Amino acid sequence: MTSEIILSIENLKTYFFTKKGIVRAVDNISFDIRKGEILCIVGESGSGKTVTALSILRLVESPGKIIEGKIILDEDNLLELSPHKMQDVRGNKIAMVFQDPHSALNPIFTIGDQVSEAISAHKSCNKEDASSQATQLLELVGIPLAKERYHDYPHQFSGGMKQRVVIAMALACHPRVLIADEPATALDLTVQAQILDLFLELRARFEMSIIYITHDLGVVSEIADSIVVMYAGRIMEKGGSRDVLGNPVHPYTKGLMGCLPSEKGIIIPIPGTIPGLINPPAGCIFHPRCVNALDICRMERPPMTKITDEHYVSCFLGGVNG
Amino acid sequence: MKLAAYYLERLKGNKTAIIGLAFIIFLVLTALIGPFFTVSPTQVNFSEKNLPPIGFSSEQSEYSAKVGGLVMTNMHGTWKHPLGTDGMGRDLLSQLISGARVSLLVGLLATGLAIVIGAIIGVSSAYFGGIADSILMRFTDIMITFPFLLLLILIVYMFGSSLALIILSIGLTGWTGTARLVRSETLSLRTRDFVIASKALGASDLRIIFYHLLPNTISSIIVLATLSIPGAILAEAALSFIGLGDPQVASWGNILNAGQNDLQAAWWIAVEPGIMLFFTVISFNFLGEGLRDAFDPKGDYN
Amino acid sequence: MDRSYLAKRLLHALIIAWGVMTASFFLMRIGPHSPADKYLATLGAGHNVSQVTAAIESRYGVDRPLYEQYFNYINSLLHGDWGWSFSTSMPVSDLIKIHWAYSFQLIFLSSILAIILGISLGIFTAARKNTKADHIATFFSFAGISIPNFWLGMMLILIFSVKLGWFKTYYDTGLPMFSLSNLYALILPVITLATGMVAGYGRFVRSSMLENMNKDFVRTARAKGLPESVVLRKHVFRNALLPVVTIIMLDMSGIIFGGAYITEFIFGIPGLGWMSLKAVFSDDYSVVMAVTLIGAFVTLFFNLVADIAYTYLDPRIRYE
Amino acid sequence: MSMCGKAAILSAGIGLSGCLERDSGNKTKDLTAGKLGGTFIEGASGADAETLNWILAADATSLGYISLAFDGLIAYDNKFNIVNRWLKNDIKTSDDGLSYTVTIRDDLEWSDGKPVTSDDFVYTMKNLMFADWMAYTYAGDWTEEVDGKSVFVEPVVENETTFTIKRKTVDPEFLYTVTDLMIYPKHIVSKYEGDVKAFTQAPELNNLSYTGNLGPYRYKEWIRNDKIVMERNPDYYLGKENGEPYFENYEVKIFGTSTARHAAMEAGDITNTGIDPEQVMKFKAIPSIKVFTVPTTGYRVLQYNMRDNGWEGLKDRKVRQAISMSISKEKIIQDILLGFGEPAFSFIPNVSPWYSEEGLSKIGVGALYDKTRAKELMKEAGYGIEKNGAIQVIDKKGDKIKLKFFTITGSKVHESMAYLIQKELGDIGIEVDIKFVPWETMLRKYYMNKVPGSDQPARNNNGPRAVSEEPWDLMYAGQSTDVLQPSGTEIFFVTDGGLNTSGYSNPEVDALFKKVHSKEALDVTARKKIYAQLSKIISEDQPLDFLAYPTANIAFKSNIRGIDPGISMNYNYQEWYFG
Repeated sequence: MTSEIILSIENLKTYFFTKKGIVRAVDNISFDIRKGEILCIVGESGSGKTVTALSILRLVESPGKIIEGKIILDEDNLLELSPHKMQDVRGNKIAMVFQDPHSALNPIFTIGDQVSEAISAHKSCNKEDASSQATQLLELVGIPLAKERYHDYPHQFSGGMKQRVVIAMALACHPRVLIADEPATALDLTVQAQILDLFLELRARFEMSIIYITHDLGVVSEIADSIVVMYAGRIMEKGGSRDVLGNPVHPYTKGLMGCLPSEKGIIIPIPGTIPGLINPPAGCIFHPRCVNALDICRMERPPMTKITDEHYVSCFLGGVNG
Repeated sequence: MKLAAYYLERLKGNKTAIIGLAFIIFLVLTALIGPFFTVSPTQVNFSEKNLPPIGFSSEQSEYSAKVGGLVMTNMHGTWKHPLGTDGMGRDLLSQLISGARVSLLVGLLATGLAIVIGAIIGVSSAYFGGIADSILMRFTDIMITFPFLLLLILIVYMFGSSLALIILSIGLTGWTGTARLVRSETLSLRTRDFVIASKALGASDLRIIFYHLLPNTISSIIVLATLSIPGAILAEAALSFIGLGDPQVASWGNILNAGQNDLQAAWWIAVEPGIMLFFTVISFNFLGEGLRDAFDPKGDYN
Repeated sequence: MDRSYLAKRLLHALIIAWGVMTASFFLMRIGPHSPADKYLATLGAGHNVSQVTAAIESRYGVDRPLYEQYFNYINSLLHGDWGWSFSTSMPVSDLIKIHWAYSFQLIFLSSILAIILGISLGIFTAARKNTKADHIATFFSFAGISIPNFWLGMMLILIFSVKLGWFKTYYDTGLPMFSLSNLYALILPVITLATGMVAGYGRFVRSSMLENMNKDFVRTARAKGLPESVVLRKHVFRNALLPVVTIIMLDMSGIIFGGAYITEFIFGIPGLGWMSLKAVFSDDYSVVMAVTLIGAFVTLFFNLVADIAYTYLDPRIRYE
Repeated sequence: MSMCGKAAILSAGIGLSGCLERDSGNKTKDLTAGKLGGTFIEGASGADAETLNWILAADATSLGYISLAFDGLIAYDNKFNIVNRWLKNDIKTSDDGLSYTVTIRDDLEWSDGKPVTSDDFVYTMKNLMFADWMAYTYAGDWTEEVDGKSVFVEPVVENETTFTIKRKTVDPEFLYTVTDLMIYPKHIVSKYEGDVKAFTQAPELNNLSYTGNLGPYRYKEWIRNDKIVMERNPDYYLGKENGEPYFENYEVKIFGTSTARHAAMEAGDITNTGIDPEQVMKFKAIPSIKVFTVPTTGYRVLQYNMRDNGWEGLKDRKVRQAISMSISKEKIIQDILLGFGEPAFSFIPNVSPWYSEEGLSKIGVGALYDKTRAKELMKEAGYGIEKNGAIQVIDKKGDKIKLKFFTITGSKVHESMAYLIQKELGDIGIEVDIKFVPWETMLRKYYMNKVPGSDQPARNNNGPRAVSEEPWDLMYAGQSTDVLQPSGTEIFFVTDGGLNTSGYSNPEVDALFKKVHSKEALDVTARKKIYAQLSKIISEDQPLDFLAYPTANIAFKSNIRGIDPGISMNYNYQEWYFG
C-alpha cells in the first residue's frame, strides 16, 4: 500500500517542564501516515503514545510543551499555524477519539448537543441542519433509535454506546485523519470487538487515515497497516504491519510480542520498568532492560536504521537477530 | 516520622505556606517572650494619652492647669511607645502582644476542643452507623443550621464574658465540620481490609477507632484544624468587637472595640490590632492551604 | 426529583427547624437573666423586689413553668403568632416586617456583587492559571478571605468617611429604598460584606474550574475544534458551576448570620441582625427566637434550593 | 415628669437623652412667620427606648421620647423655677402639708377631642399606678407609712379640672412626686384594666395615638434602634398664640458609635449631640457649630463595701477617709474629664438649691488630698506600722492590703477611673485588683444581697447582715440625684434604703432623712439646714467617696435660635427654630 502521505511527523519533541526537571515525554520522533491506512502506535503505558497524539492536535497542556519538530498536514506545518487556524484543523481535518468514553463526554449536555456542536464548530449551518446531521452520524456509528436518543444524556448510555457517540463526534466533519487513543481499552471484550469493527468499517467507507494507539498487540495484528513501536518517548521500530509483526527487529518489540500469550500459553514479560524520563539513561534508552545490550548501547543513542524501505529500527543490533 | 519529614519537604516547596509558618512562629515567640520586654498592658499614664505611632503626629486636646482649660498639642510618636498609646496612655505594643497570647490561646484551644469533639462524634457516627449515626448526624445538622454567631453571642451573653467560656463556646459550637469530615473519611475506611481484618481478629471497637480509623484521617484533620484556627480567632475577635469580650484581657477584639469610638482622635488604636488579626489569619490560611497541597497525593505535579 | 423525595427533605427540614427552635428556647431560658432585670436598678426603697419581679415576669408570660412556656410558644407559632417583643414594645412579626428589608438589601446587593465578581475572578484566574495575574489574584483572594470584615468596615469608615468624607459614617434610613442615594449609601457596607464572599467564591470557582479543565471531556471539546472561549464557557464553566451553586447556597446562611450581623453593627443598619443582637442584650426572648428560627428556615430553604438547583443543573441526578 | 430625675444608678455612659426636660413656658410674643420649618435631629448614643407606654418604661430614653408628645404638669427652667405646663395654677399644698390640690388647664384635649379631666388623673393613679396587676415600678413613691403599714396616698376628684391628693403623713418633698404625675385617657385605657398583657400590647398606648394637644410633637415613625420621628403638633395647646413648635419634625437618631455620632454632627447631618471632652476643641473651632458646657445632675462615686464580705477595714470611718484622702479629685477632673467637671463632696449637686458648703469635709482636694495624712489615718485605725520613719500600710495580719475593685465594662471613663484609683491607692501601699463586669453581673452578683444561708429573695438591701453573692471592696459607679428633691437619694444612705448596697448605717443619718420627710421640713430654711447637716455628716463619714460632678458638652448647629443654655436647657425647646 503506497498511497500518498497525508500527515507527516518530523523530529517531534514534546517535553514537560516540571518542578523536578524536564520530562522528555516525546523525544525526537518521526513517522508518516498515508491516506486510508491504519497506523498503530504501540507501547507500554507511559511510552509517550498519548502525548504524541495530543501533540499532533496541539493539545498538550502546561507544563507540557512542543519543543521542536514539524507536523505536516497538506503541506502546512501545524505547529506554525495560528491558534485560530489550528482550531479549524481540530475536529475538522484531524479528529480524535479518547480512551475513556465515560469521561470523554460532558455529563451535563445531551449527546445530540455534543455531536452537533462538533459540526457547527466548523460548518456554518443552522441548528436544525446540525442536529439532523448529528442524528445521521449517530445512526452511522450504530446508535439504535438515534433520533429518540438524541436528547439523552451520556449517563443514560452504556460504555460501548458512549464510545460510539464519541466516534460520531470525531466523524462530524469527515476528518482526513482520525486519532483513536486506546478507544476500546476501557470497554469490555465483546464491545471492544464491535468498536474495532466500526473503525474498520469507517475506514473503508470514508477513506480516512486512522492513527490507532494501543498497547494491545492483538488488536494491532488485527487492524494495523503500519506500526510505530514507542518506548519512553522514542520510536524503537516502525514499519509495515507485516514487517514489524512478522520480523520484529528491536529487542523491545520482541519483548512486547513475548508479552502476547504465545501458542504455548506462556507469557514472557520484559524485565524491569520504563525508566524515569527526567534523567533518562544515556545511550539507548532501552538498554537497562535489554538482555542484549552492548557497551555502545550505554553510550550512544542508536540512529534509526533502515531495514527495508518500509521498516526502520532504532537499535545498534539492527538487522542482527538476537 | 519519615512521613512527617516527607511532608515537610513538600511543604518547603510552597513559598506562601512557609511565610505563613514563619509568621506564626514569630507570633508565638512574641507572645511567649514579648511580655518580658514590654511594660504592662494595663499600665496607664494620663500624660501620654493617644500618642501616635513612631513616624506619625497627631493633634490632641489636653487639659492644661496653666490655662485652666483645654489646649491643643501636636503629639509625635516616641520610641518609648513605638506603636503609640490608647486613650489612657496604655502602651499599644504591649497590648498587642497580650492580644497575640489571647488570640493564639483561643485559636489553639478552641480548635483543639472542636476537633476532639468533632472527631469523636464523626468517628462514632460512622463506625456504629444505624440509629446512632442518624441521631448524631441530625444533631450535627441542627448545630450547622443554628446561626453560628448568634449562638455564640447567646451563650457568652448568658453565661458571662470570661476567656475560658469564650474558648469553650467556640469549641462547643465549631465541631460540625470536623464531625462531617471524619465521618465521611471513616465511612470509606470502615470497609477497608485492614479494619475488617482487625475486626475479625477480635479487636474492640475502641481499639479499631483509635488505632485504625482516627490515625488514618489525621492528615485531613490537621489541614482542617489549621484552617479552622483563623475562624476561632476571628470568632473571639468578633465577640470582643461587639462588646462581649473578656474585659480582663487585652485581646485584639477588645482593643478594636475601644478603637471604634476613637477613630477620629486616634485612628491607630483601631488600625493596629486589625493588622495583627489580618496577618495572623492569612498566615494560618496560607499554612493550611500549603498543608492541604502537601498532603494531597495528586499534588506532585507542578 | 420526585415528590416523595421532596416530602422527605421537607420533613427533615422541619425536624431540624424544630431542633433549632427547641435548643434556642431552652438556651435562652436556662441563663440567669430575666426581662425584669432592667427594672432592678430602679427599684428603690420600699419595694418588694421579688414581688415586682414576679409581676413583670407575669406581664411577659415568663413566670410559667418552662415546659408550659415551651408548649405555649409552639402553639402560638403554629397560629402564626411570633410573640411580643418587650424590648421594643411591638409584635415580633411587625418588627420583622419593618426591619427585614434593611438586611435584605444589604445581603442581596452583596450576594449579587459577590457572585458576579467572584465567578468572574474565578474564571479569569483559572484561565490564566500560574501566570502573574493569577498569582496576584490568588494573593488578593487570600487577603479577602482573611481580612476580618468588622475591621475592614471600620477601615473603610476611617478612610472614606472620616478622612475623605465621601460617605456618611452611618447608614441613613431616611433614604428612599429604591434610590441612587440609597445605593450610594450602601457602597461601604456592601464592600464590607462582599469582600470575603468575592474572595471565597473566586477561589472556589478557580479550583472548581481547574478541576474540570483537567477532565477528559474538555480535551474532547478542544479536539472537536471548539474555540477556547466556548470550551471554557460551556464545557468547563457549566460543570464547575455545579459545586459552586451548592457552596453559594450553603454559604448564604453563614453570610446572613455572620458577616451581615457585623456589617449592620458597624454601619448602624437596623436590619434583623442588629435587632437580634440588641434583643439578646435585652433578654428579649421572642425576638431572638424568631430571628434564630428565620435563620434556620433561610438556611434550610437555601439547602433545598441548592438541592433543586443541583438537580436542575446535573442531568445525572435529574434522571435518577 | 422627670421620673428619671429621681435617684438612680446610671447604668453606663450617658448620652444626652431623656433626662433633660423638654418643655416650654416662655411668653415672648414673636410671630410664627419665618420660624416654621426644618427637622431638628438629636444625635443619641446607646440603647433605644423600650416603650412609649410610659407606665411600663424603665429607661430614661423611653421617657424622653414620650415627653416630646406629652408635656407633663410642669417644667423647670435652668434655675429650677417651676414653669407651669398642664397646670393652670401652682399646686396648692395645704397648711398641714397633708393635701395637694392640682388644677389643670381646661383646654387640654385627647386626640379624639375629649377633654383631659381630673378624673383621668385620678383614674390613672388609682386604677393603674396603684393597682397590683400593673406592678408599676415607681408605685413606692406614692406610698406612705401609716401605723407600720405601707399605704397609697388618696387622690380625689374635686371638679372637672381639679383634684386633690390626700396624705396621712407629712412629706414636704412629696410635692416633687406630684409634679411628675403622668396620665392616661380613662376612656381608652379602661378597657384594658386588669389585663396586663392586653395593656402592654395595646396599640394606642404603644404609639401614643391619644396624646391630642398635650405636647409639641406627635408620634410619626419609630424605626427601632435607629430613629424616632415626631411631627409638629399643630394643635399644641401652647402654640395657640405663636404657633409653637417651629420644627416640622423632631427626630432622635441613634448612633452605634460615638465616632459616627461626632462625624454626623461635624458634617451637619444632625442638629445637636453631646460631645466627648477630647473633641470639644475641634467642635468649638467649627463656625457652623456652637458648643455649650452645662452642668448635669449626675455624680461619680467610689463605693466602699461595709458589709461582712468586704474588707473589714472599710467599716472603719478613718480607713474610708484615708482612702478618699488619697484620691485626687483634681486629677480625676483634669486627666479623665479633661476639666469638664467639678469636685464632688456631697450627694447634693452644687447646682441644687439645697446645696450647702457649710461644714462640708472637702476630702480629696487641697489640704485634704494628702497621702501622708492618709497613711497616718490608716495607722491610727490599726492598719499601719512605722518603719524607718515611714508608715507602711498593712492589714491586721501584717500583710499587704489587697482590695477588690469592680466597675462595669465597656466605658472608657469607668476604666480610666479604675486605673487612676488603683494608682492613687498604690501610692499609700494598698493594692487594688480591678475587675470589669457587665452591668447585669454587677447587679446580680455584687449589688443584690441576702443573709447567707437564708431563703430570702435577693434584693439590693436585705439588711445589715446580708452580703452579695460575690465579695467586693470598692466599686466605681455613676449616680444621679433629683436636684430639687435630694432626699430621694436616701435609698443609698439610710440603713434600710432600697439601694444601700454597701451596708452603710448611721442612725443620725437615718433620723435626719426622716426629718426631711416630716412636718418640720415644710419650712424651706429648716429643710436646707437639715440637708446641710446631712451633707456634713456624710462627707465626714465617707460611706462613699464623691468623686466629681461631670459637666456635659452639648453641640448645636449655630443657626438654632432660642436656646437658653443651662442644666435644663431643653425647657423651652418648642420655641427653638432655625435662624
